[in-house]
Amino acid sequence: MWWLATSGLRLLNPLRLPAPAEVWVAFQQINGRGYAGATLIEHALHSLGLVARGFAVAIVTGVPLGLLMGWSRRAEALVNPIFLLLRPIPALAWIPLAIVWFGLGDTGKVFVIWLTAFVPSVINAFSGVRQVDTILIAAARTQGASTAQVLRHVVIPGAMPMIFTGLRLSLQASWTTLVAAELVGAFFGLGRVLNIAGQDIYPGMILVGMAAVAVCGAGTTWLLGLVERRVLNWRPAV
Amino acid sequence: QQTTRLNISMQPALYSMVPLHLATEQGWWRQMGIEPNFSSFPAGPPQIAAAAAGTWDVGITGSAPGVLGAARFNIRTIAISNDESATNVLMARRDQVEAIRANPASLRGQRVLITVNTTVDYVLQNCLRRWNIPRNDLQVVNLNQAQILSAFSTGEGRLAGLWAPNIYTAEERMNAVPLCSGSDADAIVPGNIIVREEFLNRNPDMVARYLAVILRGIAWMKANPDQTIQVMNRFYQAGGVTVTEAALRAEVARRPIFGLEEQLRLMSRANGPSQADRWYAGLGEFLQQVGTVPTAPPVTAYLTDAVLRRIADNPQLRAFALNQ
Amino acid sequence: MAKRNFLGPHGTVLGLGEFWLLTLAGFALFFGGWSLLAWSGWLPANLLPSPRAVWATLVRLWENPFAGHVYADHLLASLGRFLMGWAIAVAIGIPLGLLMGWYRLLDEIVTPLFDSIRFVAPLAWVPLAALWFGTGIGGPLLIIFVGSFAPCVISAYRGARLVEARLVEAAQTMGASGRQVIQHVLVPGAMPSIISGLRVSAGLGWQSLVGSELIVVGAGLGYLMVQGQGNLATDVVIAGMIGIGVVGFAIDVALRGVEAWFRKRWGQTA
Amino acid sequence: MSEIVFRAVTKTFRLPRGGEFLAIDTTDLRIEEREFVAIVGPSGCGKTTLMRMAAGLEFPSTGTVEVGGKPVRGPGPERAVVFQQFALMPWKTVRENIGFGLMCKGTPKAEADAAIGRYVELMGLAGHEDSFPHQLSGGMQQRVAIARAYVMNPAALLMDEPFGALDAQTRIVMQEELVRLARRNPRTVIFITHAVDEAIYLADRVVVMGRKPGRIIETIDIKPLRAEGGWEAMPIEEVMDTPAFTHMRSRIWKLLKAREQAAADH
Amino acid sequence: MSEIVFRAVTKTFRLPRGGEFLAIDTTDLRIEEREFVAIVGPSGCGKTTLMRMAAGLEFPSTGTVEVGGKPVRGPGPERAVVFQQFALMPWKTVRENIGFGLMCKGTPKAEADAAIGRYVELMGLAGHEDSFPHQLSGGMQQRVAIARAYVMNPAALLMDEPFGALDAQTRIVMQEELVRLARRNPRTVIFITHAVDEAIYLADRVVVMGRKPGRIIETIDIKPLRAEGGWEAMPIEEVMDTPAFTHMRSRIWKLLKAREQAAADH
Ligand SMILES: Nc1ncnc2c1ncn2[C@@H]1O[C@H](COP(=O)(O)OP(=O)(O)OP(=O)(O)O)[C@@H](O)[C@H]1O
Ligand SMILES: Nc1ncnc2c1ncn2[C@@H]1O[C@H](COP(=O)(O)OP(=O)(O)OP(=O)(O)O)[C@@H](O)[C@H]1O
Ligand SMILES: [Mg+2]
Ligand SMILES: [Mg+2]
Repeated sequence: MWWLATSGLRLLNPLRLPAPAEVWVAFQQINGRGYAGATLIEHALHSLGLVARGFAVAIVTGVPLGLLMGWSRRAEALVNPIFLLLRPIPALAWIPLAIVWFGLGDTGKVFVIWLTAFVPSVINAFSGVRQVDTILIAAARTQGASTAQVLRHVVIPGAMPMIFTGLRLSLQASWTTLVAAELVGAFFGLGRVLNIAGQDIYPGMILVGMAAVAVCGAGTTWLLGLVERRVLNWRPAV
Repeated sequence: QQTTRLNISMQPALYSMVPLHLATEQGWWRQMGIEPNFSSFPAGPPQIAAAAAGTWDVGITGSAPGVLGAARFNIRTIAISNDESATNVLMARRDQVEAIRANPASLRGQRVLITVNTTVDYVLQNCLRRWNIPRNDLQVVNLNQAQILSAFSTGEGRLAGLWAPNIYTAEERMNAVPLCSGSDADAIVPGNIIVREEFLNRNPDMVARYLAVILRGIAWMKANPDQTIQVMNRFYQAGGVTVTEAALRAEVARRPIFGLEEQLRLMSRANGPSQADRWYAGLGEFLQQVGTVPTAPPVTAYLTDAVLRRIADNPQLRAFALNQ
Repeated sequence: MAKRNFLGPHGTVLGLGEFWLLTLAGFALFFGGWSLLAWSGWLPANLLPSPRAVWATLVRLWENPFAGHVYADHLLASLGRFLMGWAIAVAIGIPLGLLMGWYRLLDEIVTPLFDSIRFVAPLAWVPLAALWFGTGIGGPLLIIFVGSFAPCVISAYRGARLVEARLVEAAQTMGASGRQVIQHVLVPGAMPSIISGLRVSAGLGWQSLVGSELIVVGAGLGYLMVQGQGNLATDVVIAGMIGIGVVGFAIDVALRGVEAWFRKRWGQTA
Repeated sequence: MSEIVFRAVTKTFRLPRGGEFLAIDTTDLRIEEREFVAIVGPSGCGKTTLMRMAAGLEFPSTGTVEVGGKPVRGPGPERAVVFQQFALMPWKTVRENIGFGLMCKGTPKAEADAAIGRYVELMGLAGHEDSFPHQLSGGMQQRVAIARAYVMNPAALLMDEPFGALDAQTRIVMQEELVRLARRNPRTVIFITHAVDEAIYLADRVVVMGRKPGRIIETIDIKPLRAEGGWEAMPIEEVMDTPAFTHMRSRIWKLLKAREQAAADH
Repeated sequence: MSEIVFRAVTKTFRLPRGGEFLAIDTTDLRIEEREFVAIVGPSGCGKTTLMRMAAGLEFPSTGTVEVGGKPVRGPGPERAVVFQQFALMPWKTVRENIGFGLMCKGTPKAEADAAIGRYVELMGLAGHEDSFPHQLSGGMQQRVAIARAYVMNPAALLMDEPFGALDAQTRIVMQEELVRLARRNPRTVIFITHAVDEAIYLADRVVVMGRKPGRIIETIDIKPLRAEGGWEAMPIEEVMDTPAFTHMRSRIWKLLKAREQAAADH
């Protein structure tokens, strides 16, 4: 259909939506000669590294904060308003500050990715805790469990499915923030490819970049799914 | 007088755009029967891309987007807005500049902050050629102009590639000084007055009146330097750019603008390629080399003095353009 | 007798007084920390202006035009653009999601496409948006649309799929046609999910705004910030961020009100 | 003409992970017009599946299901279903829930309103017409579900553990109400329940099913017993004290228990 | 020493939207050591609330609850609770679920394993030690929940409709198992149920509660009846056929129904 609309019937101006052949040319160009300073694989690997780091930091910070807010209504009251206020601010808006605070190294990029990936981790860990069936907590208590034991054996495993939902969203957020993050003076990366292709108004290359991001995103999500299945092996298969 | 709507694209707070603002203040558009409808872009690439969607018919832009537009979207350049070579500059920190001048090789391995594939990147290329440093020996960091200012102010990068008015911000607030500009390195960077080819073919008269308005602005600016500073001040303010009067004066001093006669001379192909042809050829070669365009379009395909000549041949338009 | 809470948050109900006290304490901590950082001089003022400086800037921007407009006009420009793009996403996304929930085939065609595209940033669409729709209004709309479309579809789809099969069957045994099932069962059944999807989508759409304002210039909070950055005016940048944060928060609060209304009406508490 | 006839019916489910599961083995069952048949049996023996085939929500793998002499091709308003958890639409008021089927049928508003009003009255729901389901007690919700079925004036009524979600006390009240209603408006009824008491008290005939594979293991006529004992005139708790009743209950329970004990240990 | 004593207990809930709700009006109840008391009553009469106060999960608004002479200050392993929905941790295997309380207590592994093994055997769960709850039938899950309570060797057992979620057939099996277990290991037991049959069959004493406000309306001694009838030696369905049993059931049902009829129409 795409081919028909662009090349076959010329319904759409190929300058505006590139024909498949042009995308193929762009693909070959970036694979062979390279584009924006490296080949597609190199860009992708670099982006993977960035996303992995931002995502990891988001997990390590977001999930515990969400658990804490979920467990303690006081912590929730304390943190929630600020969280709600900062949450709507897009990654792009943080870039000026990220540059002045962290410079042009990878730290700034990880920071920007972390900012957006952080949010779903917190929210889902939070509601995961709130969705743990009270009766399980009560049951553990009546068996003599301490607060630490309740957290470790009931609350955290009970919240785990929601936490994983959050992680999936976090991972997605990491990828969608990549383009913004790599505005912070990247040397490599799919975000850089997209930025430069945008600057060069090179629609074929933009589509190649988008496809590469989509493939990486789907791939990492699949990996996360493997981990999830291992961790949540107690759940009936759906 | 009956006026016709004209969609004009521009970027805010640039010297090359001042005639547009001036014409509005002076009511010249109406005199030429034009009702201007401005759309304003933060940078050249979206401006050019929007042409494909038919957002605008005529406009003013930088030379890199001008060539890019020629290569991809049949954008014609009908005149030169100014010569910005002196305001596309590699800037260094004051305390480092002498050392770099003395030994450019010390730049090897250092970071340079630049907006890649633009005019200032072209300047960088020519400067490096003069210093005999291969580009790969530097870490070239791609940022937009605002980001370069932020980053450079926090100590990032050895050099910053900027164009006006950002260079003044860098000079005044970051203690930066020009190291190598386009005029130093023979990287001549004109600004383009542009039109969509299709629109030009359909409305040659309208385009001529548009250009006449701009040329009148240029003539007026040449004749009234002090008032020009005030106009610029108002224009830049509206665009959200605050620079000192000294910087405004520097703009006027460093950026030659060309009246009708000068334009005709620059573009004359009477004796082989014109002066402007040579300027654009160099830039086109650069853009091809960095991969922005697969092959540089021949200058003759997009640079045309037809509209200029049309004005020159029409006494009424000519008088108007010369601000007489 | 000592009454202890053994059930974590489920057993605790904060008094209103305590709730607000803690909320205020949270704000105080945040702004206090910020002030302290700014005041200590550890970060220079052009990197981190103090809250007071930002407040002064906000007041100044409120009264004096910056980048062509006063603050409120920037804010309204952004909001208007957002509302239009979001409305389109909702108007297309929700029906599509519902249909996907009902027609298997459509589901199988659309879902894989969706599953890959959702990783692509709205920002990456900026050049294509300019190319396809220019900048008038279409370009920005596309970007906001791209940002907020997916959650609309997914929430309507999930909602429709999660409507209890019994309700669909009950309607069928009472003689309801396909159209009647969608209208009377799927739409209201999916409503809670749709509304929470609207919250997410409004959030993401609003976040795409700054990206969209990279193509159209003239007015808008994103534009304000870009220009502020160009002047090295971090206070202006933060003032823009505050506007974005506050409006985003307000949108969310409004939608939560709608959500609560539906829940209350249909008795779906929790 | 609304007798329900299962003819050599089997039902096999394809399992999500591959493989097949025989839910109902060759089954013949004929429910006469206006007969009230209760089905009891252990969990998973296929009671619901059987009823769903009569409702047209499921189709037999082999054999045929006929209602009123015609094969069942899908759900329809002449066979009303009462589901276990009421299945009321939470977003519709009592009146709208009861009137939904009439609306689908295109009944004129005045006529529909009259019918709805009649059943609201009959089921003791007056004053709650504009309440939403969540504002009603479980018993009242169940009465709405039954009114919704009756208002369609269906030839057959299919009820899947309609009282399963009610507490014992409410349940007794509902059972008696159902008996009253069924007596006033006799219908062909399939009534599924776990509670043996309920089956004996309500039905003309009790079908006992067993599992692995699901099938009918015995059919017991209650009608004669009821007529003999004069149960119709007695409140339920007295009926349950009669020796005929308790004896019947023991008999059915023994049937079920023998099989269940084996199954529970598997 | 594990008698449970409610002394002039009332319980008022603060409602989320303001206002208060009197769930239990002044109530006195003494459950002797090793006595098996069943509580029946309509939904919402405060049965669960009463039990939760004994468990230490809720506290009386006025009055005191004492177990073994000491006021209850919180939940503890000496008062094991069996919840209606089993409340097994879905992420722990059968073995881990049963052993959870022992682990919390810090019982040495070898000793814990031995105890778990004993109850796995006793409850007929052998071979399922490493299954997750969702892989078990409802009856098996319930047996895990009971094993989990018994393994703690608690002085008191508090059960909130433990068989409510089971189908009738499984329920009978479980009731008999519970009787067997209770006989072997007598405990102080509070047993909440909706099923009057179950209460009479299992308990030494039946407490009948009423609602609005929740309170005890009658306490009925069953123990003499059981001894007299020699029920202990009979299977449940035969016990239920004895006139003493059916008479007792009618009596309790009438008590409940009179109140329920009024309540259902409100
Ligand atoms: N869609 C299906 N796919 C696969 N197996 C099914 C499906 N529906 C029902 N079954 C199986 O068929 C058997 C009979 O199910 P059915 O729901 O009819 O039992 P039931 O007698 O109504 O049980 P209960 O008393 O628990 O409601 C069960 O073993 C069930 O697991
Ligand atoms: N946390 C609470 N807040 C407010 N009201 C409550 C709370 N817990 C219980 N109630 C109310 O107290 C009353 C008694 O509740 P309880 O759960 O003890 O009843 P029950 O007899 O166990 O009913 P059921 O048989 O339905 O389980 C009910 O009306 C209930 O709504
Ligand atoms: Mg069933
Ligand atoms: Mg209860």
